[in-house]
Amino acid sequence: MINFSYTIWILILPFFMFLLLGLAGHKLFKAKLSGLLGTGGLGIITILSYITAYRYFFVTGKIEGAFQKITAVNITWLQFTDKLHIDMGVLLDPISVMMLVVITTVSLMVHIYSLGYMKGEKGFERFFSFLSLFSFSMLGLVLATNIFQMYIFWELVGVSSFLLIGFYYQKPSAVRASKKAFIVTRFADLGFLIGILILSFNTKTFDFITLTNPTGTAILQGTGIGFLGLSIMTWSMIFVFMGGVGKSAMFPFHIWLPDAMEGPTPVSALIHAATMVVAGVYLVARMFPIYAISAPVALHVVAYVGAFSSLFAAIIACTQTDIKRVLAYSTMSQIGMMMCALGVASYGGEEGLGYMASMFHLFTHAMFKALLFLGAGAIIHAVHSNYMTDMGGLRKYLPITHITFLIACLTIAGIPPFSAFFSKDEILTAAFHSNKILFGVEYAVAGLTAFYMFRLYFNIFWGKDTQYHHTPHEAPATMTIPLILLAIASLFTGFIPFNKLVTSDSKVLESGLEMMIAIPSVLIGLLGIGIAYVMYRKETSIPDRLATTFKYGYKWAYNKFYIDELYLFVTKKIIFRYIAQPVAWFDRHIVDGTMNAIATVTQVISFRIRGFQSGQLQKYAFVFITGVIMLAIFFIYLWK
Amino acid sequence: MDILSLFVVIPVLTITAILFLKDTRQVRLVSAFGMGLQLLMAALLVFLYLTARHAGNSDEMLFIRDYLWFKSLNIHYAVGVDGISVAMIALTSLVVFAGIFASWEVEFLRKEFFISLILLATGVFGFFISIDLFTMFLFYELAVIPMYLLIGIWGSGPKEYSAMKLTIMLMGGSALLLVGLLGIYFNSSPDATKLTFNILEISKVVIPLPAQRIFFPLTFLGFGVLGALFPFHTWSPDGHASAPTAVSMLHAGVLMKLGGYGAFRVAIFLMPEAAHELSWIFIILTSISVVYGAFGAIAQKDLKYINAYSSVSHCGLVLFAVLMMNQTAMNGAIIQMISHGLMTALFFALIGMLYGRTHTRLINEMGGLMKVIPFLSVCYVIAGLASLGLPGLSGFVAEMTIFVGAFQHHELFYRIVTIMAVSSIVITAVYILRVIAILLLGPTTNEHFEHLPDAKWFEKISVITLIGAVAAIGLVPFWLSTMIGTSLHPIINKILALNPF
Amino acid sequence: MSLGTFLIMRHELLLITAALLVLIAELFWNPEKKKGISHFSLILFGVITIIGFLPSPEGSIFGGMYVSSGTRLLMKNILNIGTLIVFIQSIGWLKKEENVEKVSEYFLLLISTLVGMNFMISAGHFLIFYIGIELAIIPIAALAAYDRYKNKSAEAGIKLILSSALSSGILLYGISMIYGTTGTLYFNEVAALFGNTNLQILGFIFFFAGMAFKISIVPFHLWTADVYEGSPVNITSYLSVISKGASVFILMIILFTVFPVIIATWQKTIFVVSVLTMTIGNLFAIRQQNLKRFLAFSSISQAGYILLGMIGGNQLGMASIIYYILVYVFSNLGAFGVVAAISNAKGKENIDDYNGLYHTNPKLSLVMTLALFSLAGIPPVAGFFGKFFLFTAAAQKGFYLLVFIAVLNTIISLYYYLLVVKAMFISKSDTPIESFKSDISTRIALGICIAGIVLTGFASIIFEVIRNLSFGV
Amino acid sequence: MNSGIPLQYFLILATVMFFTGVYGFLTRRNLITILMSVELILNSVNINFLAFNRYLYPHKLEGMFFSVFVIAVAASEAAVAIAIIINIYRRFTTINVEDVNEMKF
Repeated sequence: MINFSYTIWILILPFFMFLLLGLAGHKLFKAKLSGLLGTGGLGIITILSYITAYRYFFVTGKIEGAFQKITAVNITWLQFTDKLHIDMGVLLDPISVMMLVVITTVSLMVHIYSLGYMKGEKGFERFFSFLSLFSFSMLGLVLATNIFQMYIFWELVGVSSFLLIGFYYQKPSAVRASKKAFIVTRFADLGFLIGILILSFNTKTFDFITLTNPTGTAILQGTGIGFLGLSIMTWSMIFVFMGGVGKSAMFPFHIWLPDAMEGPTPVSALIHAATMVVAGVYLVARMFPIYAISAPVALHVVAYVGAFSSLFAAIIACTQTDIKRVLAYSTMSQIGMMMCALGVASYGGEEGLGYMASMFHLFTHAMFKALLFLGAGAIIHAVHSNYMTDMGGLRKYLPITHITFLIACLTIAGIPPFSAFFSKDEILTAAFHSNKILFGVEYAVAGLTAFYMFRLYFNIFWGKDTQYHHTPHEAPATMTIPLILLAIASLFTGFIPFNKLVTSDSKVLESGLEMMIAIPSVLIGLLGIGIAYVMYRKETSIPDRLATTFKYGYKWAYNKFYIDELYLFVTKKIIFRYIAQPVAWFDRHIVDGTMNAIATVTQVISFRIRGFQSGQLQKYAFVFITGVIMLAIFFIYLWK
Repeated sequence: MDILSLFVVIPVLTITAILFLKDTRQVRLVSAFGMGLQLLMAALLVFLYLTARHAGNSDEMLFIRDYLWFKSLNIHYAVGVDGISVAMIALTSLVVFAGIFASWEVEFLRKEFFISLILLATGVFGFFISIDLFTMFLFYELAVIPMYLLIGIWGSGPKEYSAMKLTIMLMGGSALLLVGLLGIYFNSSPDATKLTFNILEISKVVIPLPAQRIFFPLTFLGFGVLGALFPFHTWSPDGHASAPTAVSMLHAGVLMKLGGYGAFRVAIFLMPEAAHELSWIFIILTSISVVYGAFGAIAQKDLKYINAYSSVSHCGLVLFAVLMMNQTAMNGAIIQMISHGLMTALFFALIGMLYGRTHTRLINEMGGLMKVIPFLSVCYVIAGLASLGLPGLSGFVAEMTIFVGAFQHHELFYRIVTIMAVSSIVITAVYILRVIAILLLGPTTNEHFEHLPDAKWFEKISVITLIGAVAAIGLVPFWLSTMIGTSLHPIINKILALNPF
Repeated sequence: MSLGTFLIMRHELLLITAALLVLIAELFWNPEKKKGISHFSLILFGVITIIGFLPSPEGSIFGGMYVSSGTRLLMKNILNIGTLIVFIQSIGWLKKEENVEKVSEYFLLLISTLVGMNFMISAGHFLIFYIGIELAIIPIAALAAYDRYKNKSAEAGIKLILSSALSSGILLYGISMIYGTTGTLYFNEVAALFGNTNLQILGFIFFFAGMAFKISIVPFHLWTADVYEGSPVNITSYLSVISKGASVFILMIILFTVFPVIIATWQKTIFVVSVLTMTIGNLFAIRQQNLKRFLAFSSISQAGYILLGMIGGNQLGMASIIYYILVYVFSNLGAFGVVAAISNAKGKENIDDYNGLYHTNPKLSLVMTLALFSLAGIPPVAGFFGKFFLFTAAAQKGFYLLVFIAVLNTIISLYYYLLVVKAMFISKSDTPIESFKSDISTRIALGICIAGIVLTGFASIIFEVIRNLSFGV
Repeated sequence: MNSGIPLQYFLILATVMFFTGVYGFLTRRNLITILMSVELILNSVNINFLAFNRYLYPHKLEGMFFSVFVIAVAASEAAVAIAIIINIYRRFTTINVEDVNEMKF
């Protein structure tokens, strides 16, 4: 058994970088140095992660044919009761180690990329300090040994996301977006927290290993007690999933994600494409035994929410013109697929294919989506616009970006041999064997994905020849190197044998390509590309005509089905106007009014009774005599 | 002279020293020195306490000193501390210390200001070290009265009205309290031979249930008024809004904690049966406080009002947790008191500093301050994040302990109410972010704000002290939680013994 | 019965001697020397006060008509202290042009009333009690009308004398019924023979009403405000503190020793009137502008609180009342002392006039604040302890509701006391009372008051001594 | 009984006198008359004392003595009162009680 306790440094180092750069960054170092410090720090962490991954997967992780859950470090951080305590620690198992690799890789790429992208921006060191904070939180999240630690880091990634979206804090739209992101996810986290509370009440533990032990007792707690027809465990898992829905931008909590694109593009790549948004998927995967064994209904919820979101987002993505927003919806759609895959899986054996597929797709998605965003960043960097209407024919100016972007597009479209072909294929297979409706949805999504991605691609790199104020030029090496590296990753990660590494019960899962599924999925991908080619390769009027033909459908999709407006209506009109303001009014006028009224009444009485003190001696005497008589009557006849 | 009495003696000596100063410029130095000494004393106390506990001293209270005062009524001047009081004392000394620096620039009647401020602190310290109900009550009232002058003289806005309202309502609370305390006193001995005010002694007897049913609500409400229990919280927004910076800090940060501490130490500890029986009523009130305060804060425009309502919500949580009557929730309640004390003091300090620069407290008149005064703005953001319960800062630790604890309650009703209370964290996020977004972020709206100076050295001392404490609790809550937790054992054991759940 | 037994009456004898000496001085001293008459009286009285504290024999003479005991001596001493403070406070006022002629009258009359009060307190028989009470009140009526050239003063005098005559009549009527039903006027014999018949209760109520008038308990209080406002400030303070204190003492003694049989009845009576007294007194006080009138109503509500100590009929109650009166002497005289100082120096008596007083006369304001806080029962000053003990005494007998009402009333009273504090500290004024230096006697008097206000509370020994002496009537 | 007139008669007389006095006190406007009403009250008390003493407790003279003192005190009271009334007349130029109300409320 190798001692993994050094993994704690994976957490400590970025936190230290955050403090160093955040507190002293602008004083001690020049901007460039702090960037290098941040990147260097992350580089060390990346190396550590790779070493860990290697040692875990290939040296010691496996015992009796199954990967073990290894608690590398565990320190009690806060004690609630004898059994309930929050620990801070590092839990190594296949998914956390895989996530470790994903996060550090993408994060390192983004760090390097940012050195170029953010050059000269005010608050350079602040940016890197926030990035370190994010890395810290995200790593903490995936390495969490218990659900409460996960919740803590869950909140922390939320806040680092908030800080990074609002990085350009003088830009009102960025401020709005960051606020929105935080509050929406916070609302979802409320569900998460409630879920944790219910779960811990029933199982009396936070610890993942105890909780998710498929043969343990914790997993069986609360499965019998019913509320509205569902068991308590189901409810708690639905609540927990609510947190995942928020963080992973699933319907109906997806509204923050497109707006979050206000943040700097590397941030979008890192947080809102590759890592943080898949936390929801990771959460479900982490709790998967419970979902699968004790709360299958909740797992169905996961599947349907995922499937619906993926379709919903894909449709919207087809109509958007802001390239980052298209990518954002694409992210949402892909994550929906992962969720769906998790939802159709069950614990162990062949039925666990969905779980593996989901994790596989998570992995590949991180690579190609980061690539897409970074590529988009390079484009925006060159064109100074987010809108594809301002672009066209950029392949001549940005050759490296063009190639890497194309690779990414092919990957996401599921064209072999690119990585997503394999992972998406597994997802479709899993869905096919479990639920035909979901399979249909995902199949359609695959086609739509290919369509909108190539719509994007053709619009940017081909299409009309736009005249630019400044001739766009290729990005510096700090930006292109990550692009190339990620492109390579997109190309080859598909060949990683995930079925041997990451499975629902940590045992090897025999699976291969099912041609029954693979061929149609490639075909629909090609179909999507073809349609996009026809419509957007050259400037044509087809899109406009289509838009007018499906006028209402297009309008609804373009306006994102008015979900934003619905939220606005609920928050501004209902909550603010019909709850908060009335509460404030009630407080001022009724509650406070009562207190003031007591004072006023006292004053009024005081004024009214002043007549007794008339200054007339005889009236005084009259009161005196009356008082005596009243007392006499009272005590002799009434109350003796 | 025992160490605990020093906590009362040092402020009194400081006041005396200030009284004899001729030069008003030295006043604040003397105050800062006195309160700095107090802070050191608090640190020393924490150290001594932990050492004593470590050495295996398992008495309920440590450093007990008992002087007979009024023999015929068996009134003692009795002091003693357990982990909870030690924590509260540490909190108080921190906030007072920060408060002195936050009011560095008070010009008008400076001497009187610092005297009143320290007098207020004296009352609070005295309250926390007392284990005799009489002295406790004495110090409680002593703490309330300087508020009137502090708000009335150095306040702003409708200060006279606010000061009067605050004083009268708090005294109203103490009226209820007094009756409750007398009731406890006359039931403190089964055969009425050895009546006592001593908390430890009373806790050993069982007050008859009929008496508890009368005196528990009185005592709890009495302290509840100070803890801003709905619907007796309305002194808080007005009072805070009108009070000068340091007073808001002390008041929200420390004085309101007297309510929670008292409710816990007196009402529930001494009358657990009635507490158990009647807690549902107050649970409803407190959960209304929690949610209602948060909603109230959303609609406000004045920074201090926002914070005042937020205090209503957070302090409601304290009482809420105390009423859950289990180890974890009570532990959370105490941490919440400390955490909220620090956070809200920080908030008020910052608001005061912002007000000193912009001369407005209305959020829609400000904007984009982050660019102009980054230090203060960042501190404000930190305070906000602490307030909305961000992990790593104290608010999270407190709230989570409360929620987890409250949710362990065996009755479904309490768990459902807990979920209601939990929902406040979202509302909190809404109003905090709303303020941060409007106030600090975005473009600078007013050209007068372009050249505002950032924090001065004394302001930095004040703010950094508090932030340091907030972060320390947030990052390493274990020692605090354990210190409080072990002190809770005897209390919980008493409750458990009497109410077999 | 030797002459020595008369020494039991030491307080009264000394006071009578003093009165005579003042009279002789007035008669025989030449005009030049007469200027020293106030100092002469003051020193004389100071000596008497000190002698009062010397150990004294206890017992009764005149067949039990006159009783002396530790408690009663203590009461007399408290009254002596209060009177001494009043005397010191009035030195400056007596030097005024219009008063120079009447200095000896002032002392003579006040000492006479004090003699009356002492007799009243030492009474073991209704006759002594009656003579004492009349001796205590009639000269005050004359003093109330002391300012011959002021309408208000004359009005105060006539209101006091006529009201008190009526109340005496009713009191006597009550006594006559008691006499008629028991056949005796000795306290101890009445106590033994008292039953619970309607006539006796009627007699008791008449008696109680007569006493309630002296203590100004609602609804027998209406004279109070007018008389307090009209009289010279020093007389008002004497009236509100010493006279009221003495009446409280004797009412308490009589209730506890003469009427224990009908304790249920008088507890109910006191319950009702104390609630009325506190509430009405407070409600009137809220609106007052004239400080003397303000303090008059405040003293009415104070009487209501004092009744709380009586209601239990217990030893603690007696101790707390005596203690409270002591505290009240210092607090109220402190407040009146400031009012008198300002009234005499600047002729201003309204709360509005006090606006911004702290900025011009900080020391006076502080004294006033402390005195008011003591009256309101705010720690750490003595009033807090006094009130606490009173409430404890009532609570001991289970009168929690009454205690609750009383505490609520203290909040109202705190409100109006704070109004004065507000005027002094917070309100701004265009024409504040100018800074002035009050004379030495005022300062000494106020110093004594402050010392009393601060120390009486903390020094538990005082309360313990009182407690040990109580019930030794 | 040693007299033909029963005790009750005296008591009734005293009561009537008492209430006459009270009535006079409440209704008469002249200060002197009011003073006289007070005397009526006091004298009714005297009658009570004397009658009780004579009829019920003839062997002790407490009632007698009491009434003597009441008379004496009443006289001094009247003296002071009249002195003040004279002063009132000087200041207000009237002795109508209703006009003597500078202070109220």
